[in-house]
Amino acid sequence: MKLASKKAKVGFFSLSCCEGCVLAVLDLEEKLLQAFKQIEIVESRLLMEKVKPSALRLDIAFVEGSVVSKHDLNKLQYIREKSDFLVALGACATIAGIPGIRNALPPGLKEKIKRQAIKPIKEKVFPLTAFVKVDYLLQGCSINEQEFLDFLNKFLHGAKPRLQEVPVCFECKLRENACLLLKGEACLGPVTYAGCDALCPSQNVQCIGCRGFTNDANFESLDALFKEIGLSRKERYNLFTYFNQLPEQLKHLKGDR
Amino acid sequence: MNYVLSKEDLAPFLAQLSKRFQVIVPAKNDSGIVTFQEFSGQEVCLETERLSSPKKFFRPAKEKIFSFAKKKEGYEVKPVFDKTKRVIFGIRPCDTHALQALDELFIRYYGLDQFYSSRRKNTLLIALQCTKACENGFCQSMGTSQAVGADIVFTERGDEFFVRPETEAGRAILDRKLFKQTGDAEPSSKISCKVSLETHNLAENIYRGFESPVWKQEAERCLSCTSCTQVCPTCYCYTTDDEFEFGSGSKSSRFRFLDSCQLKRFTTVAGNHMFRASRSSRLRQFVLHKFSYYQENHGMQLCVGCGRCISVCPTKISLVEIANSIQKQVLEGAK
Amino acid sequence: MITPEKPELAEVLEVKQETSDTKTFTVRFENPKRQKKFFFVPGKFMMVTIFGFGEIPLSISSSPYKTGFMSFTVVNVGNVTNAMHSLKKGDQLGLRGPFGNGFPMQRFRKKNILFVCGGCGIAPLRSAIYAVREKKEEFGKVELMFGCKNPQSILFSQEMDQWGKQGISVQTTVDKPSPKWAGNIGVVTSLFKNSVLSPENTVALLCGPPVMIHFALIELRKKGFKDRQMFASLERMMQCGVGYCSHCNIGNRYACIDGPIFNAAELKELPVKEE
Amino acid sequence: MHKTGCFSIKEITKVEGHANLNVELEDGVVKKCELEIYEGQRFFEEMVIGRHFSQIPLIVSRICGLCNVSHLNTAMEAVEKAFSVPVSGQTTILREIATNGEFIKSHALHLFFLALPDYLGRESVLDFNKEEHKYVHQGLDLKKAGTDIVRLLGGRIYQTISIRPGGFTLIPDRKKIDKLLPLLEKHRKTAVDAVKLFASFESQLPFERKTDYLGLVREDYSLVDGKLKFLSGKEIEEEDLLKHVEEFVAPYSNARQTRFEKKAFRVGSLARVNLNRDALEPAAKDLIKELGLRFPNDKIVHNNTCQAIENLHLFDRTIRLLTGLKTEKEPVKKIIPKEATGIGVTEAPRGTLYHHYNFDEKGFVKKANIIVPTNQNNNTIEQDLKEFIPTLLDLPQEKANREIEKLSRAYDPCISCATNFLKVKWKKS
Ligand SMILES: Cc1cc2nc3c(=O)[nH]c(=O)nc-3n(C[C@H](O)[C@H](O)[C@H](O)COP(=O)(O)OP(=O)(O)OC[C@H]3O[C@@H](n4cnc5c(N)ncnc54)[C@H](O)[C@@H]3O)c2cc1C
Ligand code: SF4
Ligand code: SF4
Ligand code: SF4
Repeated sequence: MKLASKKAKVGFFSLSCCEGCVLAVLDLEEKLLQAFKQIEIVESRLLMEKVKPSALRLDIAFVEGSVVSKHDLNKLQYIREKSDFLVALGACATIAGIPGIRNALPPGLKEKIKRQAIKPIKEKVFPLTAFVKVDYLLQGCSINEQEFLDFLNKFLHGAKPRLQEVPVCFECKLRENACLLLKGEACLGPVTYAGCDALCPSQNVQCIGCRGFTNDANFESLDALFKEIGLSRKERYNLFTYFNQLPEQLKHLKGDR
Repeated sequence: MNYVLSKEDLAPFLAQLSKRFQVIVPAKNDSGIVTFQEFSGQEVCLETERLSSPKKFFRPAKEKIFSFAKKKEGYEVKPVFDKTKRVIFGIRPCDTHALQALDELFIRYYGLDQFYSSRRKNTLLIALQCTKACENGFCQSMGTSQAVGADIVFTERGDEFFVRPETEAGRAILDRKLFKQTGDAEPSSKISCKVSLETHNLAENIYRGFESPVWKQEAERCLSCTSCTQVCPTCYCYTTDDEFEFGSGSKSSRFRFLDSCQLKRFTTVAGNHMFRASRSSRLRQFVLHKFSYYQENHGMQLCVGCGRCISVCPTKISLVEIANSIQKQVLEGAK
Repeated sequence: MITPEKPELAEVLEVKQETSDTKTFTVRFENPKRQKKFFFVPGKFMMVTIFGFGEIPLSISSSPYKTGFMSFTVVNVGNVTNAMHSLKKGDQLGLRGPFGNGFPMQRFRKKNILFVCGGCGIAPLRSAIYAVREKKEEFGKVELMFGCKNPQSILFSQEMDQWGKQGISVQTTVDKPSPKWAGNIGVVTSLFKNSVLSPENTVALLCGPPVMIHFALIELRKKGFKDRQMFASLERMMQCGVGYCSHCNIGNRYACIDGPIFNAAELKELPVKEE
Repeated sequence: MHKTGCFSIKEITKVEGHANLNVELEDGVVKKCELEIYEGQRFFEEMVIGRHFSQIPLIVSRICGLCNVSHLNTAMEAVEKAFSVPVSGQTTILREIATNGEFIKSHALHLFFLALPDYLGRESVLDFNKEEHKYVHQGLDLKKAGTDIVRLLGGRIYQTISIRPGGFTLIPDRKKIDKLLPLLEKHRKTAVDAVKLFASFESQLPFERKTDYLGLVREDYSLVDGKLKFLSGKEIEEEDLLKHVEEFVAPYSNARQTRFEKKAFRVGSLARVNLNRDALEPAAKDLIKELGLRFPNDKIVHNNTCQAIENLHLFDRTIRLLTGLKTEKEPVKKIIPKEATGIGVTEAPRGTLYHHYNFDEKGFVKKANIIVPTNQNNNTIEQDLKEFIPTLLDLPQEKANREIEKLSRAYDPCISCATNFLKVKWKKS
């Protein structure tokens, strides 16, 4: 994976989503211009009219959005085929995020949606990992620009970036915030991957899990804690399924809406 | 000779110091908790309750330790030392003991950790004795309720401080205009902690409880959130990683990051093999490292009884309760 | 100022592709004086820096009697090892060490030696094998039992042929055979029945994945090996090599300074299998 | 271009979202002109059902990356109105400032990165020559001013954090505001240049069509509240919008369209300036006069000019608001839910935005309805194209396509927003 001298060919793709993540990348502004010295954007519908002929193969593809239709799926598979390295960008692409709320709708509403849809859609919304091999995940809604830059920098040097598997509380403590749980407010920090610099708790707002649940989450314990704090079953269900699919361990929260 | 300083004169004293030093004081941050921060005229907080320690000035969360530059003749490896001249005001006795424990490992044990010792050497400590017990502290049990190794020791007495310089360097920064000499005896700084830990034969007893069911029971609640290790003034475990400078061809640096034994990742090696995959084993590692392993290796406790890990745990797991109940079990079992 | 964390410059003398994912790097310190003073006991490891990518522990796989260089046998598993695999002759890397206790080779004198290893675990043992071969007269009979995933991943197969000729009994086994494979199939413990060494006067040196070590110790005990006769090299996460970072903590011991070699009696005392 | 036949433009680029255009011509007359929005439908209106009111603003702000603050504001207004929670004066001002920031950012992005290449005859910003490269920096400067404002108040540029129903969870301190002000002063000049630049493109897209305009009207051109008004004179209550504006679904598109009294209307910058021209900041008004621009105006190219004008206006207004601002710590208002209905209407960068929710007694959503600007403009774009395409018959197809895209792009359509909702009222034959 040595890129060294050649410019890396980069593509940005959006499946169904708000496109905030690619916009967040654009917000790197000067730093992005600097990175442009090392990369060549060869495909981006938001930025240019025509795909560059050199885009037949990509060194790295950034894909945001989730797969909601056959069209999205075809596009994703096409991107995977022509890219050496595929990065899922943002909550929609990594954990199905907000669009994934649809998956848990009661059957009646689901039917309604199906009936309403003009173009064929999939019954459920899926993150990219459900269909293709994803080489790296940049989590968050929206992504953290600094994390993007760090990743890109590592990648351009030929390093294999590793996911840092720590919970939000880790970074929250480093920022010396007063813990919301201790104040009696619900927070998903203990079960959510960090990397955001504990952005929400640092602004006195609960973590809502936009970076996905950790592989080491103790849902039962946190749920018990929320109950103690005074959250109703429905509120707890709401919170745990804000961005994420309801974990197996919390099946008991499910109920009629 | 000892001195007194009126509380009103504290700010002028610190302001004076900040001309020559980076002065660190305890003060409330945006989210209302007391943290150690650079002095810029803000109100110094003398509350005993304190969730953050001055650890970050000795073991920062992210610390650059080397810079690597590729030159024609080859790589240039330069260590990066923090040589900031610093004064930390208001460090509590437990935290001074915490530094002693770290000194043991990083200065006296294997070799000299220059990065740590450079910070240590360039920092003057002004300790503030506790006159009121904090919520979860158990320094009395741990024998850490009196400051050690500080350059100056302050004790509150009404609206003034009783000041006892301990070192030459400490004495040298006392301003003669603000500090008045006194022949008084030092005011008592005896407190009575609400929490107490049985420490007789602690290291051995608790290790004998290695297989105790208590670990599992307690760990069921544990969120593996790492808060306990983050706030602990002696938790020093770290990870290193290299990073390239952005946009530069080959310049890179090595960083040291504070890590936590409560993470699965902490013991994961190639092949995805984890040596402490279960929550209970990780919780046990934390407690045993504090009470048992360090004692065996270094002859001192790694826990200084500050009680922060108890205060900060969202699920109210207390290492004191764990240790007490295990000791009880072990001793009863031995009968 | 010397700090225990400071990597010293070294250069790559030779790179040899062993298998599809494994290479052996022969390196030496750039500073000739440093190289001259450098000596180690088999089983010790170095902290190896690939500048910009990071630092990892690697066992020395060359002979302790060859003083002009040392070698590492490295599997490409992640970031740093991947970067290391792109090094060429003449490239620079950083070295610290040697660290760890190493095998107590003097205590093995006059004894038979049984080497048991799996996969890349052969790296530290190779160094011990060289040491034994070099001073043949000091040791008794030597057997090597080596388990691998498949025939393609067998390391040092040419060298093993040589060792065989020099009187070391070499036996290999694979989990998944190829059509052409004529040797043993199964885990490494399935070779133990072939051993001719009597347990009383033999020491066993083990290195490999945790499961392999676990079962090998059980089987060897069954054969009559005493705990003090069995030495295993443990792999643990390591960041510093000098007992600072605490990643390799096993009970109150550190794999980096008290290990990585522990005898089975010590292993029994330690919470090795914490789960 | 053939007088008779079909053509489509696949994946209109440089707009936010995915859309095709399908056209059928017969003897020089447009028989069919369909903006086919094929971006996957996202069903936010259904997804919020059963969700707690506290989550609504944050869920719906994910409708669109470009205008998340607007969606947030509108949803918050709906929630706060439903549960009768008046917010403090400081909150109102801070929200307006955040909205201004988002407008500046959104307009700058569209003007310099998506629209400008059209007017300079380039395929994309990446193809700008040395001379034109300065525009990239101008665009970035303006965008930076906008993003810095949003970041200061919201804690993040996209999907802001501290703007919550009931107030702000973190009030920016004065020091940070003082740091921001000089930056705004500095880039204000760029905003002036931008107006001049985009006003000069009039001849590039001379198309003009008389139609109606809708927007919020207030004496000082506020974007977060005001009265809903059509240029043709009709004023409507927020609650009654749906009585006057009819929503329908075109069978070929994943997005809804809207009509007012059976006619298409425009929303967005052009509509707002047409309606509020007298309420602009003095500098903006003077510049309009200096450039000889006249409003009301029906040239769609001036939607872009108006974006630039709005930016200048917003710079001045934001600087004024920030300079006088004394920030005080205040807690977020506690909201106690009840069974209620709430409606929020604000201006988003692309036009009027409308959110409507029904809550049950515990504050969980029972029903939701959201109308976004692009839905309102879609019908107008089609109407425009029906008139516009016949004027292009002399051009080769490729050039004609470009002109068509140029016109659609001038509207700054945001398709992500538009596809979040879908109500099918048509029957399959
Ligand atoms: C004493 C000792 C001797 C070793 N000798 C050899 C050897 O001779 N040849 C060889 O190929 N490998 C050896 N290893 C293993 C080698 O250190 C790891 O494969 C290497 O660190 C992986 O680094 P990476 O950056 O390439 O992988 P990463 O990208 O970091 O990740 C790959 C995997 O390796 C694990 N890992 C990462 N860093 C370390 C570390 N410092 N220690 C242990 N595991 C780690 C990770 O948890 C992960 O599961 C030895 C390890 C130890 C402790
Ligand atoms: S506020 Fe949330 S993220 Fe921070 S420590 Fe508490 S639980 Fe963890
Ligand atoms: S603070 Fe409590 S919940 Fe968190 S890791 Fe420590 S013991 Fe577990
Ligand atoms: S283990 Fe807990 S009580 Fe002991 S020093 Fe650490 S934080 Fe304080």
